[in-house]
Amino acid sequence: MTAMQPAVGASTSSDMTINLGPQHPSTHGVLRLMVALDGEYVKSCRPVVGYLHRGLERMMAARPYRQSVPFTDRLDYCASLNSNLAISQAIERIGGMAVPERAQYLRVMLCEMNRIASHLIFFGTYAADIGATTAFLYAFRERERLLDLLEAYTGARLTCNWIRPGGVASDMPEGYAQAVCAFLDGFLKELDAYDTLLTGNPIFRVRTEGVGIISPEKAIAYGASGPVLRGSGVNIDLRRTEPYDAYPRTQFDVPLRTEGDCLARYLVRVEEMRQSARIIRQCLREMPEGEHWGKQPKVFRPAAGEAYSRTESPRGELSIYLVSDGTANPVRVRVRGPSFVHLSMLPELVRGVKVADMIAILGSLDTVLGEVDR
Amino acid sequence: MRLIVSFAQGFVSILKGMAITFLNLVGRRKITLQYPYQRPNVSPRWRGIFYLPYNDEAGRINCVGCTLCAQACPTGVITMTKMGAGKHASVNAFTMDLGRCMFCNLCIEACPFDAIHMSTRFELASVDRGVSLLTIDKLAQGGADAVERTKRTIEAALEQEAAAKAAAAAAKAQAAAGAQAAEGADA
Amino acid sequence: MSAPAEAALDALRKALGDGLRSCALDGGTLRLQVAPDALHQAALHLRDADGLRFDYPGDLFAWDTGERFVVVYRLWSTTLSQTALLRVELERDGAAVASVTDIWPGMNWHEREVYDLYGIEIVGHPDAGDPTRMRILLPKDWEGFPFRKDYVPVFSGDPLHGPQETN
Amino acid sequence: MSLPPLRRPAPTRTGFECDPAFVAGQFAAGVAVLVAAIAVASALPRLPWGLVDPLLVLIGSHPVINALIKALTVTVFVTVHVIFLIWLERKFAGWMQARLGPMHVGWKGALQTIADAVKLLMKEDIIPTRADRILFIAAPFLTFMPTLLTFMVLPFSEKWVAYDFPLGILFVLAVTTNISLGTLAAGWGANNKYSLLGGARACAQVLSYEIPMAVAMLSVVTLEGTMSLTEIVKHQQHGWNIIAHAPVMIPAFLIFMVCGLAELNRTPFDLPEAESELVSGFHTEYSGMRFAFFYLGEFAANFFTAGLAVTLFFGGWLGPWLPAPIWFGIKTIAVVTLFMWIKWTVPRLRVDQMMGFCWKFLVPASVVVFCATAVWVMVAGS
Repeated sequence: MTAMQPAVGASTSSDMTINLGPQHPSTHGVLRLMVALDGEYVKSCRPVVGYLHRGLERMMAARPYRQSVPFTDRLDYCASLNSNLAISQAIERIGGMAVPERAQYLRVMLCEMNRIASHLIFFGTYAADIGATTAFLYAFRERERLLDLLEAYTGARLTCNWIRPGGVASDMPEGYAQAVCAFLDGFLKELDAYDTLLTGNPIFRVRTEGVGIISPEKAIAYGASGPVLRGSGVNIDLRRTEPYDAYPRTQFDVPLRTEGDCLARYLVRVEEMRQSARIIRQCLREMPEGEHWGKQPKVFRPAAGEAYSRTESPRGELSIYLVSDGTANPVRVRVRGPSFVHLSMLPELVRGVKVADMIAILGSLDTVLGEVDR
Repeated sequence: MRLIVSFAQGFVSILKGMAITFLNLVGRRKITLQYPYQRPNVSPRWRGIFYLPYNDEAGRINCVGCTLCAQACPTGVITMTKMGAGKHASVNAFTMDLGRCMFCNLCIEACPFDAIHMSTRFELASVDRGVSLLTIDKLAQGGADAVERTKRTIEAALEQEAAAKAAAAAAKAQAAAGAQAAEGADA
Repeated sequence: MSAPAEAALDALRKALGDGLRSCALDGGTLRLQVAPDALHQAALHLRDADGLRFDYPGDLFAWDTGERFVVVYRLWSTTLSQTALLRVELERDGAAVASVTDIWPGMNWHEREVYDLYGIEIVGHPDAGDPTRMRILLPKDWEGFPFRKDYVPVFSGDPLHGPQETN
Repeated sequence: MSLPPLRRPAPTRTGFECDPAFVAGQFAAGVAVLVAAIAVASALPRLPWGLVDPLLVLIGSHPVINALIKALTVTVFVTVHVIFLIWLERKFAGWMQARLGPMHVGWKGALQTIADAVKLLMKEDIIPTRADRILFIAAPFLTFMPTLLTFMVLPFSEKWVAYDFPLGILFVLAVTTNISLGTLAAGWGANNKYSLLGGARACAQVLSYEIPMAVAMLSVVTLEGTMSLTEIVKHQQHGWNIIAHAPVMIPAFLIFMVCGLAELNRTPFDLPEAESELVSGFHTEYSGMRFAFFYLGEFAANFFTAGLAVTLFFGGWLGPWLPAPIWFGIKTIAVVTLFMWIKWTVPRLRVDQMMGFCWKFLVPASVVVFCATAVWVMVAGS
């Protein structure tokens, strides 16, 4: 009789291993999850990444410093300007460049615009993950307007490559401030409508409340960052704790939730969009006249040494570590993407939950595979 | 009681959501762009396909073949061969392999002669890899004709320069000969 | 640097002895270099000692100087708001380093990546000893470690399949 | 041996250019079809129909032929109206999402569904190698047939009903339960894990929601004292159920609607085909015409459930001025639109929440409504 009893945790005949991905509607890119299911319950999950591995770190290390900026566009393609900022800061630190004040404000404005665009993607795809298709399209409608604005400034919609070591590639076009303000007015109104449509929806609430809880201790031990960390009640925002560029001169609240569940992470992101709008307005108002581009050495050969920058990308801590040996090319460019870390938490988070919850948890981590695989 | 209240709240919030979708159904302007028939107005800063602007006054494309753009390119898209020399220099081959291009704008910023631009043309997809290899005939504003005219302008300028140089040399030689003669006379 | 932090560092110096190669505060960043065998002990001390509490695993990566591998652990203290860079230098032959996954679970995938790209063995990692499970970014049957300086890509002959045949 | 050239010459046209001549031709063809249709329609009354009529009466009186004609009519009706419903759904979803929906084929994309049907017909018919062939092939028909059968008792007007079954509601309940058989067969037969999960979910869902739905329908039966659908409509001459007996019928209608959504696998109960989890649920492996049959069944069931709601609560074909079947059509399409409206607004439930909602809330609620109806009948009757 005992021989028939399966050991606890061992696979039984009712187990089923399914592959979610690499082609699957909910994996947001080429991610593969090998999931062992017991009926509707997840017994274990092993993410398989690397389908998008391009060796970007090595490619950047094989080129002069300033040429590595366009590669960072391809890291987190939903928020390319934030990646541009991270590498630019690292290069500025290793080469000792100064950034003019106006450029700092322009950078912050661009990054926050991109943060809104990125969070809108999260909003839309998360709604689609939970099953609400209409909210998805509404979010993309607003994002489209925002991308038009980015296009008017930088000439590209996704891979902007406009924040460079030493400043910003160009100043704003004429009448840009008014256009951005007009967008923000409409956007905040739309955001309230989305709140009514999705946040207030009881079905959305029961699907996300109490699902995928990350305790603050676990979030820290795993190195979670950004909205995932702040959704767990840890008040760490690098724009505050290690301020850079014009952030020390802007006022904004850091949204914080203590529940640590999917809903908390969602609400943090939605509130961050409002705060980003606030920061953009302040930037436009307080931006001083001046240069958008600092003084730059013609040949860039930083002294041997190391430098790193930590920035708050929409997904969390995006940091770049540069190692120089005094030549024109870096020895090592290390990109620490928040999505990579968040995805590594997934197996622990989804153990024992239902398939549908697994999708909700994966969506709430908001990973971008371009950054995971690099 | 609590159950009924929360149920009623949930019911009302679903109705609110339905009101929003209904308002979008009847009231909002639709945002679809029927693409092949309607085309978006992209911003003038759009980073689309490249071209080498043709300077009508000078009768040539601006490029002098200094390879600054090729050096600035992170992916080695640009190759060129120089034509002419000194002040009268241009390129007779300028090839961009768009299959590797990131449209990062670095080449345009690197150019001190305003010789390479990006246009607002954005439909770059094709079923043929060969199409992404842009030769100078496709890149120059005005096509092969512009390239031909540039070549003629440069050649003419070079000839002129050579002639001027020859004339100067001849004059110099003459002057030298004259001086020699004078010297000889002196002697 | 606060007094408890100084005390904790002194304790670390005492505990590791020769194992602690260098320890300096540089512009608000604590830079430490330890011997490979002292790594795990140092990491545990950095996390648990009062006054330090580097509880946040920032990053873990390596690079190849040509002569040896350098592995850097970038740690952060949520209480001190301070960064520590813990550095280990490894000889190229049989490079191995102790796993810190048991200290910071967030280092798990970073360690897999270090193995994947540099071939540095991670002793004590949950997936250690099984290359197919340690590989993370590259296909599980990939040969060689592409971020090493002496790595020579083998061209499979088919441009659609990249340097190596994969599945 | 010479190698083929590596690069083909660049095409002279992209193929994306809008050719005015082509568009004009399309337009002209559309106008021609329209003109021809008008001509045929105007010629129809002038044809010698009198000759055909006795023949029709003769063959129509034969029971087998009569049944065949009715069956054919129902099938043709279902197929045709599904084409319309799919277009409506796509347009409705599009407009709701600030899009335009299908626009290219026909006027505002009106012929899009036909184009899709033609495309599906011409697609390769794929049967997975390790599928259970018999179940796999039978499943689409197993889901479609019960829906088709239910149309037999649906009264479009007093006369327009294929079979005026005195136990209509019982028949409907008996037949619709069989739909889950088809979805389960599809889920099992395809030998795909997503399909299996989807099929299991579908079966559990449909069987569970049958119960509150049946109880909600039974409260109407209690009210009217008959199970015949035509009789139920006739009893509403002096006021629709939902208005005349509002205190009990509005809750019954809400329960019916929720269960209807679940039976139809529509959001928030679209778990069997939950796209973000199970790709496409029980019909993941289906393609071509077999897939079309699932769609056909789904939209036919959509129309039927709406029609049943209209019959039970909104006075069926009753209405002033317009002919009865038109009234029935208008009301039914309105309810179908309501289904679509809900579908495109709300997210999806989780499987345990879906089951919990049914057993912990809907079943007790429907029983309460049923008892309340009995009391109401006693009070109103006295």
